[in-house]
Amino acid sequence: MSIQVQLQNFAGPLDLLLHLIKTNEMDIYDIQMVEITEQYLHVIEQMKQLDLDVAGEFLLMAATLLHIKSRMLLPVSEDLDEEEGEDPRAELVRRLLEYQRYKEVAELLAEFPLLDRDIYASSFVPTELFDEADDEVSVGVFQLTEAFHRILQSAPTEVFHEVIREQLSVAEHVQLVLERLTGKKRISFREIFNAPSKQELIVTFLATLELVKMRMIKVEQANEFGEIWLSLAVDEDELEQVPLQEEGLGYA
Amino acid sequence: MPELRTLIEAYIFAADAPLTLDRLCLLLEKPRAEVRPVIEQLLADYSGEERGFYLAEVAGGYQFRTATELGPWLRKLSKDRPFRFSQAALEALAIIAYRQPVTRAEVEYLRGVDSGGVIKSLLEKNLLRILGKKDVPGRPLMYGTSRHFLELFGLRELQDLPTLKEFSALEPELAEALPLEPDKEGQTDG
Amino acid sequence: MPELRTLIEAYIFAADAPLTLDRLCLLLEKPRAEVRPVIEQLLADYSGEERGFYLAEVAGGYQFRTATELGPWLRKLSKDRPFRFSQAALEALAIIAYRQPVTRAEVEYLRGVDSGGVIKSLLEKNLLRILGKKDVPGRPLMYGTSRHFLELFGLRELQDLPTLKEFSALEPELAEALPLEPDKEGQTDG
Repeated sequence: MSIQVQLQNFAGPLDLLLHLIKTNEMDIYDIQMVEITEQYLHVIEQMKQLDLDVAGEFLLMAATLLHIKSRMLLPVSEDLDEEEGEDPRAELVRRLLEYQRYKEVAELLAEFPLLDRDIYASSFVPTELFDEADDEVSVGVFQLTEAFHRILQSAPTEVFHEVIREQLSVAEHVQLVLERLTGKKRISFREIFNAPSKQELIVTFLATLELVKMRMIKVEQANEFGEIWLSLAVDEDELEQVPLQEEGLGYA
Repeated sequence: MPELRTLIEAYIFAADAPLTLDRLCLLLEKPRAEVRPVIEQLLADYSGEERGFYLAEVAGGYQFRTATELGPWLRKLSKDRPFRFSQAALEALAIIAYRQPVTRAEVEYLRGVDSGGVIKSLLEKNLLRILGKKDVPGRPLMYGTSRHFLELFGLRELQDLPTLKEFSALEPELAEALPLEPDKEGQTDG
Repeated sequence: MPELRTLIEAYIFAADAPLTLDRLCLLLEKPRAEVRPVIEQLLADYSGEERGFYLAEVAGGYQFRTATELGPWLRKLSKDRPFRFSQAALEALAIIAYRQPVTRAEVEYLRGVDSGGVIKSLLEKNLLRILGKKDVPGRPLMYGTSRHFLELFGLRELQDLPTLKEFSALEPELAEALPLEPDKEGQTDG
């Protein structure tokens, strides 16, 4: 018997199995494993021949079906304990029944009249309510996480957080920047950032920011787009007191 | 001060989501005992006549809505193709609605399919909310439906969902392990 | 087919801008001579009573609107609308929630913009608390989220915030791109 079905019409292997059981008019409590397994594998084989990707879940179910089928061929011995003596199909039947309930409800939900599709609510917004900023959104935990996720993707932080922890230390670079500035009147931004790698660059930049925050160095620019100059803002003998732990800098 | 009835009607009309009784009482600075009878009267008034819209009880609040039977005509208002949920989305939504709080793994076990993408898109559509983490190893996230879910499907509360067909349990333990009633806790907010 | 009056009422109610007579005639597939008298009747009906909203002739069309004199009361609707954040506030809150204790400078570094105003408004909304001063020169304030923040987002504790790993796991393509540990949630089976 050949049943023309296409995998993509099914929401998953349980859906496909239910369909096969129904079209074969089988009793769900007494699934004919040999027949069902054969048909199930046939559908999957068809898909493969059409060069379509068969999702892992469908293959996993195929394995489960074969396993159950083989277990049913074993003679049932009476001295088996209760659990092993259970019908090999029981777990599958439970899942199918349970899945069927939600599938039915899902079908009912599909027929529900939906707001803004079948039903409309008033859309008039009184001008009195306009004074609130237009871009305000209603948020939940998901939106909060999403916002943070977005920020991390656009900011370079993810890169240097890993880098700092594992390879490059901001504290070390604070020291390096200071050393390069020591004894010099000033040094150009470009020179200080003449770093070999992107990571190095970021950490140097962070170190520079830290030093500015700590008011250890000055950053000056004579005119817009002009050269940026860094110089020490403290006496050279004060340099000993720089906090050099990563924790102190908050990057640990 | 306008009449209470006028004001209530205006608040419900102008709000961008169903207004709850509590919120109305807060806005009006009146006790429930005074506000509720007026709403009851409004509900009755709008249900009597054949009108284009009526006062609906939805998502724990009140909202003016067009009558369901007008849907086919009203659809002409929008040029877009009518929106449809995929079967996968509806299955996941159904499972989460009835079983909340529920983890992604539980949804996937019941559906037999990876459901991460579906859950994410339901979260993005504001139909789900995160209810915290489950107290089991790995502390997976627990999901429930949002107030917006009720609003979209025109449900007053979760109990208005269609009843699940009786699951003729083969084994009593299973029925116990799976609480089948929608969880009241899931309703609190959206 | 519903009554013409019902349908006209519903169309005007559901449209997101004033509906012109021409557009109505098109939707209803009726001549102006048939539609106009019904609108006249509706206009009269809604003007008679004291109601929360009425049928207004505006911008060459028709629209249900709240009465102007109710403005001062309706303004309250926007005032205590719960749970609304600007994009800026949401971003700052997200950074503080995930990175606490965190200084204003760190928030600004991540966002790339001045965040003083946003942090101030979050403090006023009671969503943040000051966790002390950071032990660096200048001793900047460190911020964290408050108990009220947890309540507002329905979280029992901060650990209930989804980790970014869990978040990425909902997005299959992304999960592949990131070096994630095997997802325990996804493996549950039979």
